Amino acid sequence: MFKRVLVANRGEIALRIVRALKELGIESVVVFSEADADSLAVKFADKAVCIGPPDPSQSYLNIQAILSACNITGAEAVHPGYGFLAENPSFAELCRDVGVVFIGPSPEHIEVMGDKLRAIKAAKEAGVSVVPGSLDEVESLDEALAVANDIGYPVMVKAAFGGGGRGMRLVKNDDELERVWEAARREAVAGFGSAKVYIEKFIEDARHIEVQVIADKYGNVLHLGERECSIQRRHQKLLEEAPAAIPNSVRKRLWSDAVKLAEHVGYESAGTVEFLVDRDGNHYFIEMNTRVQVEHPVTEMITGVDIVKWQVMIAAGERLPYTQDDIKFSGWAMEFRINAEDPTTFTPSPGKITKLVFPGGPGVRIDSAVYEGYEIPPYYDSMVAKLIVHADTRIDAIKRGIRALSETVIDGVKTTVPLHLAVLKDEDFVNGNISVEWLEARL
Amino acid sequence: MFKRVLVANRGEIALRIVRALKELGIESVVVFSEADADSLAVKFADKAVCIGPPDPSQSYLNIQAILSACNITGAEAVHPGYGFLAENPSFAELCRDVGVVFIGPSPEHIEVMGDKLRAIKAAKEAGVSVVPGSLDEVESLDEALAVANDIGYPVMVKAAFGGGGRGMRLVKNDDELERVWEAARREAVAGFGSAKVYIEKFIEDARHIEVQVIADKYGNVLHLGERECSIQRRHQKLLEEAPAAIPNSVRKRLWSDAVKLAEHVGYESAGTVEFLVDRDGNHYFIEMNTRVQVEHPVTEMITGVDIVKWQVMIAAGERLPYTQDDIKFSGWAMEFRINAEDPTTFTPSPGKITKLVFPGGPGVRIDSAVYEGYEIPPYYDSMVAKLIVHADTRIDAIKRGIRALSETVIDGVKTTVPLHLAVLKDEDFVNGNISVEWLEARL
Amino acid sequence: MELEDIFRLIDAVNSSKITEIEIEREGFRLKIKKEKELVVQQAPPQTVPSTALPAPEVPQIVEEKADDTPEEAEEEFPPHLEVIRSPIVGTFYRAPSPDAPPYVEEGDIVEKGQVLCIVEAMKIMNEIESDVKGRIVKILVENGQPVEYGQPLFLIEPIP
Amino acid sequence: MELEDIFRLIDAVNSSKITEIEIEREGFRLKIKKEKELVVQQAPPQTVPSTALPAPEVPQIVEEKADDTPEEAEEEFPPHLEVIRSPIVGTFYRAPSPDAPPYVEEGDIVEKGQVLCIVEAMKIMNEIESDVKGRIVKILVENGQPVEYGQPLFLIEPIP
Repeated sequence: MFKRVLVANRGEIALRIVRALKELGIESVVVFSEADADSLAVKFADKAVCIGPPDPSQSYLNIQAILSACNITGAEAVHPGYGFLAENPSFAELCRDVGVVFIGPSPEHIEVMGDKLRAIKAAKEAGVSVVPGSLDEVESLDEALAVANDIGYPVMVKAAFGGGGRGMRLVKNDDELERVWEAARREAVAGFGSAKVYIEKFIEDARHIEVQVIADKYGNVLHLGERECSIQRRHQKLLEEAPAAIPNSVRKRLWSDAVKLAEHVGYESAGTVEFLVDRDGNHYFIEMNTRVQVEHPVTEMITGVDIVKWQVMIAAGERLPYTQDDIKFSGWAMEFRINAEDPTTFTPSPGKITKLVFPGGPGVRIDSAVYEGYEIPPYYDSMVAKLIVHADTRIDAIKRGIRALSETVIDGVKTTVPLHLAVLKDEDFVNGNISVEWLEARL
Repeated sequence: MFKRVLVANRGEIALRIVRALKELGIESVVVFSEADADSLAVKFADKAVCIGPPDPSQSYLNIQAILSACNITGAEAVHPGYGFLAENPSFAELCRDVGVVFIGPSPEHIEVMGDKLRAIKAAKEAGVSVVPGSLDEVESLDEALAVANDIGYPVMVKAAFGGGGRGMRLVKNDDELERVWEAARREAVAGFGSAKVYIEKFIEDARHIEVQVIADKYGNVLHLGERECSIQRRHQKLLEEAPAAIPNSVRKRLWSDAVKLAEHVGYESAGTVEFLVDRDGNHYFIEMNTRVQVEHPVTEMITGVDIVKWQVMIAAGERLPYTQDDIKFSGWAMEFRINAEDPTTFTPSPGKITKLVFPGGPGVRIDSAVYEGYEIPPYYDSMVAKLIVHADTRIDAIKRGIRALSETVIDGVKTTVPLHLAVLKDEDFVNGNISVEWLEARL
Repeated sequence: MELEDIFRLIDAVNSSKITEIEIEREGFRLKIKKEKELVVQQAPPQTVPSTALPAPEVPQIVEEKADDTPEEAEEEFPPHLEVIRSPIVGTFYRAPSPDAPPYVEEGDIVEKGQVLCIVEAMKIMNEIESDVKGRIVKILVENGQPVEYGQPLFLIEPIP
Repeated sequence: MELEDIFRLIDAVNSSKITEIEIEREGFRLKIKKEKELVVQQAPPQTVPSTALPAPEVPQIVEEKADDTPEEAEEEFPPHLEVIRSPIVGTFYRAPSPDAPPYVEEGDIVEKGQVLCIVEAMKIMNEIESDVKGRIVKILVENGQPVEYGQPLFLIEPIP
């Protein structure tokens, strides 16, 4: 096992990783920008190293500074969290080159899954159901029109290196496609450094459901069940649950396809295979994330498996002690992302937290790196806390969520708490009549 | 089900009950003394009624004020929590008389178990192993000497209406017994209103292990496993765990005896059957508590059963939906009572909490009614929070406990946090070599 | 104001629990602030799933700074008035029986020890007496309303 | 208000817990603000079960009020001195190679742009130059020690 691990992230996920390291008896080193000197991850880590100014490009994305921090602190491995360098294959490769263990999959896996077209090809090869579409780069407008007419409108034009809800456009007919074609390619270059785009059928009223997989270095691949992530705003997840309220037959197809893909590519570490599920229960692979997800706690709550600890242990060469049958699912969990933003306009609301009371009691988990008096810096994402609840059934989880949200006090900044309460009290949500478009249509 | 329930308590247990009521969709009414106007239970309840000045005898023990508060708010039932009126049979009876449901067992059960001699008799009748001793009131010194010599020194002289660690004296020989005899009787009158005392053999190096039982109005009695409560100071529990690190054969005897006693007396609601367990694994009934225990969360963590909700539902006439086989035990839980007191001298340390950061992350539960800026009133007990951790195994729970305690920040008052950390790092504790005398011997 | 005075003010603020002072001259304006306190607004009653998603409204948490929220608005009675409070939890009655006239009306002069009302608790009628001789300025509770311990019932202007 | 007065005000604010002052003249207006700070002491390194129960000691949480804990003691350099900080994370070397003499010693006069030391990061030697002409008052880091971003390395007294 490692003696010392460096955490190359900030906020709640940095603290989450520090907690896992402490429980594993591993010394934690947290790197931080000048804007994060007061964060709890910095306070609670065994060691903390300032690596640069607030601007992420000079701190959390500064590969040289982070590897140098590994070097001067003697950290043997680095956990990248999510965002920042977590899915940067060059970083993973550089780590390997300088002899620091990257806690995650191999650079090759990150690279394949980072290119959506290569990911789709891998999925198809593995026998996983994918979204009907070009399945390959579309290089000209003529080709685009041909593909679109073949699969039928509406279609999505997607950047090959996009993902996570960014770099895609919905197109309803030939006229629209002609109009947006060049812009889509220009945006792909600007946003992701490559003009490669492809075309997929747009799945209407789809739900976004993903499967957590975990694999060790010895070919053992397990899934930890699925997560429902359809409650989104501007393609950003806001509320997630596990399990998803879907028929068992669909659930099992998702599980099996996720494991098939991970096995096919020889994946290792934790990863997430994302699917769209249409009204009829058909499922389509869309992408695979090669890192820990923001929403990993809901899976931890229903399985009892500590995903972050297992990322570390797998990277250290440990063997998964479970077989698939050992993974038992118990109860229902929901995660509410509490962001510092206006609940109606969604503009970020950084500032000082003047009063803070988190909920507690049975079935409530808080993952947060803020405290009363903390100044939320304006340089990074606006998430201040994840509130996770767990109960026996979905309706009990909803009731517990309402209870916990209604006793959450965060003054000084506006938050998404009222939005979550409104969602939990909505009949469609309670009945599970949701899709990725549901929330925005209701706002 | 009830529409509105009154909570006749304060602090964390009042908030615990409010949370259960909210999740059950029941309106909560919290009564409070003038010293508790700022408590979270008062803030989060649907309704709050001030019932008197800080002195408990004029507020939380003021039966007339509490029943009057039920009356003016239309509360149909009252939850007494623990302490105060929770084990007062007259209060339970008066509730019945005025048509308010007392959430707990019948006045008769409270009365039997409140008189330790009647409780021991009931246990003996039920075939439950009891501590060798007089088993009945000892009225004279001669009789006392005879009993003591019969069972052998050391012995305990106990007040029949004592309990919870109060009203008992350890006696090692005839001389000591002669010396303390009158004083013990006088103290019994002064402390518990009755000179009735009895004599029990003193069990050396005993562990205090208790079994949670729960029974509905229809004769269904279940146990929810045992709790280890040997980490005590001045007979007050400080750290509890579930399960206990004892052989399965002992565990099963405890479970079976606890259920036997509850069935024998026709118990209903939640209750706790307390045993001493000696070095050889022999167990002896000592008393039964007819209320929710401070340490109930550890049982909730390993069973997933919400004990407080079930107290309410049983009082409303619901039937337990479980059989004993449905109760599954999962993992290991520990509770740390964080008291506002000097960790070396144990003198209470009331005052203002100037900085507060509770731990979070996986497997951590906080039951507390305080917040940053809260002024701990000097009138009541000194507990400010219960920190509960849950993990797969005992050693994982210890590691998680160390992690969570070390990220707990409570400034402005002294707390027992350092003491808990010292216990968790002690070899004897880690190896389970503990007894009720262990902690005090180490201090 | 002299600079010396300002230094004295700085010292005063520094060594106290005061967190903010503002002074303005001529028209004169002074503001002194002390540490913030918790303001948690009563949670709205929990109702079960409604039919439509309301435009996310009314955060149940007060967004404003704590400072200007009087924690106990009820307490802001003019200092020269005597407040008669309920010594028990119960139901407030202005008359000894439903058909009897009220003990007192606003404007009445009452003697010290004179009965002002009844607070009924658990079928026991508790007569509440005036602490002072004076004129009833305001009756603060409606007949038949529940009252809690310490709740103000009457405002009386003492008469020597 | 004279410049001297402003400096005295700056000193006063700087050396106290005051976080904000506003002054306006003529009509006169003054505002002084203080804010609280978080104090969380670094948790002691977790060591695994020791053999004996220590008399419960050293609470790992600071019990005192937040106020008197300077959050960054290192920052308290005399204001007239120039602080040369590390622009990167790395290892501090006083000389270009192990057997070469140090670039500078305390007491040396250096020119603006003169190399003071090397900070090595990932095998790259980064020469750190002086921002000013002046005298080296103090070298704050030992040769071969790791330094973080922004860490003070040298104190220099500028010379005009």
